[in-house]
Amino acid sequence: MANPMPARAADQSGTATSDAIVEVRDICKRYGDIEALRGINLEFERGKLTTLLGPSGCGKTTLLKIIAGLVPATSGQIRINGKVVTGPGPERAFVFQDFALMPWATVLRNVGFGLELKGVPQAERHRIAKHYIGEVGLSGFEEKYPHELSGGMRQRVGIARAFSVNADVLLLDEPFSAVDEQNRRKFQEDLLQLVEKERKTFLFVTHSIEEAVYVSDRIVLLSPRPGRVSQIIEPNIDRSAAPDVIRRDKGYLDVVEEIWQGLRQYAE
Amino acid sequence: MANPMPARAADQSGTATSDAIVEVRDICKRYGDIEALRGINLEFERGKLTTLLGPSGCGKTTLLKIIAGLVPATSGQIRINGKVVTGPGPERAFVFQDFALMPWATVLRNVGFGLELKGVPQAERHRIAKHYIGEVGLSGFEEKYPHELSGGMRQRVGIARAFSVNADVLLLDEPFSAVDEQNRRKFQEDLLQLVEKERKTFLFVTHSIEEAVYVSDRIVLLSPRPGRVSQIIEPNIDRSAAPDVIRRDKGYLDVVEEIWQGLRQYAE
Amino acid sequence: MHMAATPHKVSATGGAGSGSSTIVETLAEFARRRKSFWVVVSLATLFTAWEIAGRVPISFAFPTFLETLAALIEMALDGTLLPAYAITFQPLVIGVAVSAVLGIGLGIAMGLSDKAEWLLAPVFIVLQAAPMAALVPLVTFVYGIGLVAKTLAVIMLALPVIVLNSYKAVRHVNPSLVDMCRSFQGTRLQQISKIIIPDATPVLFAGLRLGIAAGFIGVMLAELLITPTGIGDLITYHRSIANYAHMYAAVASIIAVSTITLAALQYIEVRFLRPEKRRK
Amino acid sequence: DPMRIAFGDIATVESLHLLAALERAKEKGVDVQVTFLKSEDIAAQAVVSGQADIGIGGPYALLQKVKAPIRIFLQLSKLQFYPVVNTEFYKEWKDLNGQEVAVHSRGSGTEAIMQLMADKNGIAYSNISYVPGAEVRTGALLQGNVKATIVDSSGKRILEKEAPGKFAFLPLGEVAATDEALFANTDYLSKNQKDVEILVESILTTWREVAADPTSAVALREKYKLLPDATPDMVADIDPYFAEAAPALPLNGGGEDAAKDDFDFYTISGALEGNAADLKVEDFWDLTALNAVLAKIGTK
Amino acid sequence: MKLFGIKIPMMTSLLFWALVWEVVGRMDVIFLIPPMSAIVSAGFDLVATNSWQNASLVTLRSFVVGMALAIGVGVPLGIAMGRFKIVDNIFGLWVNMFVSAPLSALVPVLMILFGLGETTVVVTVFLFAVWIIVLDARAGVMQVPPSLIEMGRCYGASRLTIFTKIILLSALPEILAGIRIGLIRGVKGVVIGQILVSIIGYGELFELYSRSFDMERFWALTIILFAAAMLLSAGVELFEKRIEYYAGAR
Ligand SMILES: Nc1ncnc2c1ncn2[C@@H]1O[C@H](COP(=O)(O)OP(=O)(O)OP(=O)(O)O)[C@@H](O)[C@H]1O
Ligand SMILES: Nc1ncnc2c1ncn2[C@@H]1O[C@H](COP(=O)(O)OP(=O)(O)OP(=O)(O)O)[C@@H](O)[C@H]1O
Ligand SMILES: [Mg+2]
Ligand SMILES: [Mg+2]
Repeated sequence: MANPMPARAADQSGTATSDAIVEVRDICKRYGDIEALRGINLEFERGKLTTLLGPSGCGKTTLLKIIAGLVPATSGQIRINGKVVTGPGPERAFVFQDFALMPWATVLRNVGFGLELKGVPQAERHRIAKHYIGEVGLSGFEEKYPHELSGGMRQRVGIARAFSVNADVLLLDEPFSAVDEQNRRKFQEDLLQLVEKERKTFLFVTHSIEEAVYVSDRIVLLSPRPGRVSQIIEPNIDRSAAPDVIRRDKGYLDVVEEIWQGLRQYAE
Repeated sequence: MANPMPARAADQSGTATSDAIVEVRDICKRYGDIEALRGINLEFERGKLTTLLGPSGCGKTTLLKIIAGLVPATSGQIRINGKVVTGPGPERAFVFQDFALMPWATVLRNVGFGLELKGVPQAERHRIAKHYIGEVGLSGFEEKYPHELSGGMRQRVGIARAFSVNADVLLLDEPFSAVDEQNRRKFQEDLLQLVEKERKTFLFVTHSIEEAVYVSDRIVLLSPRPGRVSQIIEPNIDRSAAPDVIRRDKGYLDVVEEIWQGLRQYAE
Repeated sequence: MHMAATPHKVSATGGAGSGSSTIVETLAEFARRRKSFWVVVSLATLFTAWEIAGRVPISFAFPTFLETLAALIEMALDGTLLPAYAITFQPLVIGVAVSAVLGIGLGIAMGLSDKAEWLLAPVFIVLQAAPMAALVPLVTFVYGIGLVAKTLAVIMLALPVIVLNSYKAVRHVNPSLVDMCRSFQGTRLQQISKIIIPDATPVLFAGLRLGIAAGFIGVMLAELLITPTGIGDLITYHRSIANYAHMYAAVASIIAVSTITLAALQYIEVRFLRPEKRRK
Repeated sequence: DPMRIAFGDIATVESLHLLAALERAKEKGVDVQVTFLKSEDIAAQAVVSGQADIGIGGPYALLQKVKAPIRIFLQLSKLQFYPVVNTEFYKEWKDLNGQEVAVHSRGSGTEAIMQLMADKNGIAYSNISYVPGAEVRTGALLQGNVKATIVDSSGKRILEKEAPGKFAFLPLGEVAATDEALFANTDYLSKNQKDVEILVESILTTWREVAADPTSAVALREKYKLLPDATPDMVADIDPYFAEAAPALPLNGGGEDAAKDDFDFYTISGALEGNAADLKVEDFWDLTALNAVLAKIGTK
Repeated sequence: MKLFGIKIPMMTSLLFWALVWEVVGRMDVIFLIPPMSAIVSAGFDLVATNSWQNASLVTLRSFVVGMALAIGVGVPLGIAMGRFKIVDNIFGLWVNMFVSAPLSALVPVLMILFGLGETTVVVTVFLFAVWIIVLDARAGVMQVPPSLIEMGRCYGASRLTIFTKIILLSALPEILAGIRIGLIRGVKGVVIGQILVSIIGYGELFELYSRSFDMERFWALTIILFAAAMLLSAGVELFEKRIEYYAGAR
């Protein structure tokens, strides 16, 4: 934690810069007297799923929102595809922890909302929305309202909405935290398939070490407030294997254990 | 699931009756038109931790509350130490999912509340309460109010309160679901120590398969509504091993996988 | 309206009770199922108490319930009640409409802009907490005694309520919905029209309902304090000639009308504005 | 038991003489309790319902309708009102034909006067609006919200002071009718004859004193410490008001003659139903106390 | 709002409006709006007068008695409605109806039942304040977390103990919120009662000043009354915050 240049980051930096779609440069963030983030430098590779992991309140959400352009950084830069950005842009889409669905709109309208804001004509919008509704397994629910869906289904709507604007980078803030354990596990497996299929860049925040190790290509561990990068870990797990094989893979278990040993000191 | 006489229950029944502290006999429960539980027969051994696991809405909470005497069964009997009970009693204590702490009372008063209701004099009450506050690792927080504590700390208060009335059976309904993942993991480890030390009978409800397998002596799987006992599993894990050893134990992983395969059909 | 329909339901279901169970059981069963049963019970209790108190009598100026009912029917039939309501509703409707447009506008502006909030919120907070009734007579000095003055009295009471509720509605819009809109590069205008206003609508509407309730109070104050017109005139006139049954009938009718109006609005609100509450 | 009086107005300089008379009655051992109410009809309602013993107002319409046996027993003042028009629009009675006028309230004396004058001048108003409070009508005239109405003497003085020449006061023939009177339940009157007589006597003697010397009103205020917080403006108003009002004060408490005049006037105004000639004094008045007092102090 | 990076407290805008008032008053636009400074000085004169002190006393007395009744009746009734379905069924209609009914129309009727003078004003205060107190107390009792009650049962508490040690304390924040709104409504009630029926206390002064066009005093009295209403509610709010603190963020 006291080590700002993380152990495994070195063998990574060389390749990362080559195809980094998102670059985080010296990001600091203060909320009044609270220093939430200090000097964050990170690169996120195209087509990979990177997870931010860390104790509660370490600034994971803050960092994700800064990247999304929803919260301004106190200092530092965010570059997307090499260009400095200061606000939200079409190449990034956010998936919210509380789903952020409009309760007055149907699933179809919710999924097509990003397109609606862009002025895409209705027919086109509905075609695209329906496609992604099918993709996340919600066909037949187009005319339902969010309150008629379970937590897991609502989050799928949120993900379909993010897909439908065809952004390159998807930012997901604890997307499964409001979903119950067993559905969550199912969802993780589905997510891996989506990652495989859609070939997008994912930035993922979670509290669950197993989840992080199970789904991520790379895990960024943040230290407690003020959040700094304390370690970067690449699980290097063979994702082509069946879920139960992955979950009993030695490498997988080692990484989980390693991360847990790093984090348990911050648990109460 | 369609098999009411569970696979592994047979090798169990012989010993179970010998020292069953809680016996559940033919319990059925209807809420109006909804049949929540159908013909539940179970025995819980003294000094063991048994987990109820099953898909959402299968009646886990209902069964636990019937055992606690908080909800009347439609038919069937609950026996504690061989005696039929119909309401709450001093030999059982409940730990609530939402903690059920009195927001206007300090930790000390909350923990001592069960004793206060029994009319235990204040000095004695405080002595006992302080002892258990120490036991769950909250020494120094006696004068804090619940809203000043984190979720994990609040649940510890709830557990200390249950311990302090010196009940034989502790009923825990998803005690860690409102606690974040990393603290939850820590908590599971602490719970195992408490079980070891206090030698009480625990009935535990959870959604998390890993959690169930990690902490339980016995796992009762319930089928979806109307809830019936579909399978009883004894993980038979060596709890004297270190947590990370347990979590990579082959037996542990096999049981997790077995349960997951049984339950995944019920996920959305 | 639905109140009037209830007695039918009672007799219909009560009569159709199964033969084996006692009347008490049938009633108890019915009470469990129908809220309207209790409406009838509590109305009947009050009316009986009123009738008895009137017969005692507790005072020459206290008519019985039946006399009052007769007076109400008489006024309804001889064509004094409807025109009176037409007159009372004029300032009420205009006042509430003005308050709604102005109040929702101001409230949204205050919700969206810190400067507007700083400038206006305290004023309306004071106005809402203050006993505006004291100021109603002042209106006559400036706006005289006509429709304008009464409309103004309605506005004085309704506007602060509507403004503050609209303001609250906008301030309590789900922030993650706003973030969601921003993350899809929605413009400020889109944010307001597609997220903030729809999300605030239920609270806006609730505020409107409170505003209408305040408006009813305002119009009654105006008709009792400025000049007696409409229902206020029925009350004062019948009092001045000692037609107390008519006076009570006018008072009871305005209370009933306001209650029914508000209940109808609430029904509309749940029915049309809340998809998440609709199918329950 | 205290004598509970319901006064349908607030205490101002215009009721100074009444307040003084009540003080005198108190001196003579009558426990007078005055409640000030929003309007005359609330005061009447209070008497009808038994919440007050004696009311102040002009309750002819009520007397005819109400079931309770209420009677007037003393006249306090006669109608003293001034029809007034905004000269920009109207000059005389004829101009008001087909126009709107504002009066105090339905069935009030002010309405009766305006109706009477319309009949006399052979005109008809398009609409009569009700604006309670002479000062409100005065204010409304000054603001231009009302073009023709009827005001009291202090309103007249304000109009003359604030906008001299802008308003014209229309001529009014002889109007003799009760503006305010004391009334009570017959039961009360017969049971408390002595107290009522003391009250009547106090009022009549005070009235006579003020009529003889209008400036004595100021002295009365000082003597009984009435209206202690009146502003200088209000105090300055006392002398001119009583100078104008004194000559019209009824010094003999009205009685049968006043009742007959009232029948004529209020049947025309519509407050009373039926023929003036058919109405019986004893249905409206209880003269016992008044006659007893007049026998003692004489008539003037 | 922030100006030059400094946070300006919201209520300061009232000072700004007072300034605007002063300017408009000085310009002599309309006799209704005398300069603020004149109002303030009239206010100092006013509080020294006997009639103001008496009126305040009368008003305060009606208000306090009315509020005491409203709280004394409203809180127990609300709690009973929250606890017993049958009470809720019987009173629910009336409470919901009267909480937003135009009670001002009812005031003239009250006199017949409650007499002249202060009693009617007391009843008006009561009627204005009581319904919201009932509703909030009811809501407070109904939203006691069921798990808290089950917890009490589980540890062997009697019904009475559950009521006194759990339900009442748990409902306290809502009950207080109801009382705060009730107080504000009560102030409105006392004024409406005083100017609609018996002209006593502040009602008398209002009537007197507006009739004699004494606008300085009229506004001074208005401001005193408004300030009193605001202070009252701020006072309860402060108390509420302490309870909230001790009841935690709920
Ligand atoms: N709007 C805000 N104003 C003030 N402080 C804030 C704000 N948002 C976050 N913080 C503070 O910044 C720190 C980081 O917050 P953030 O929400 O990013 O943490 P997190 O890692 O997402 O936590 P969690 O795991 O609980 O979601 C926290 O200490 C929080 O209190
Ligand atoms: N008070 C109640 N009234 C009516 N139905 C109820 C009530 N409580 C529970 N149920 C129904 O009984 C069934 C079992 O509920 P229960 O809460 O015991 O399930 P659970 O297994 O604890 O679910 P979860 O995993 O979501 O906590 C559910 O279908 C639920 O809808
Ligand atoms: Mg977060
Ligand atoms: Mg449950």
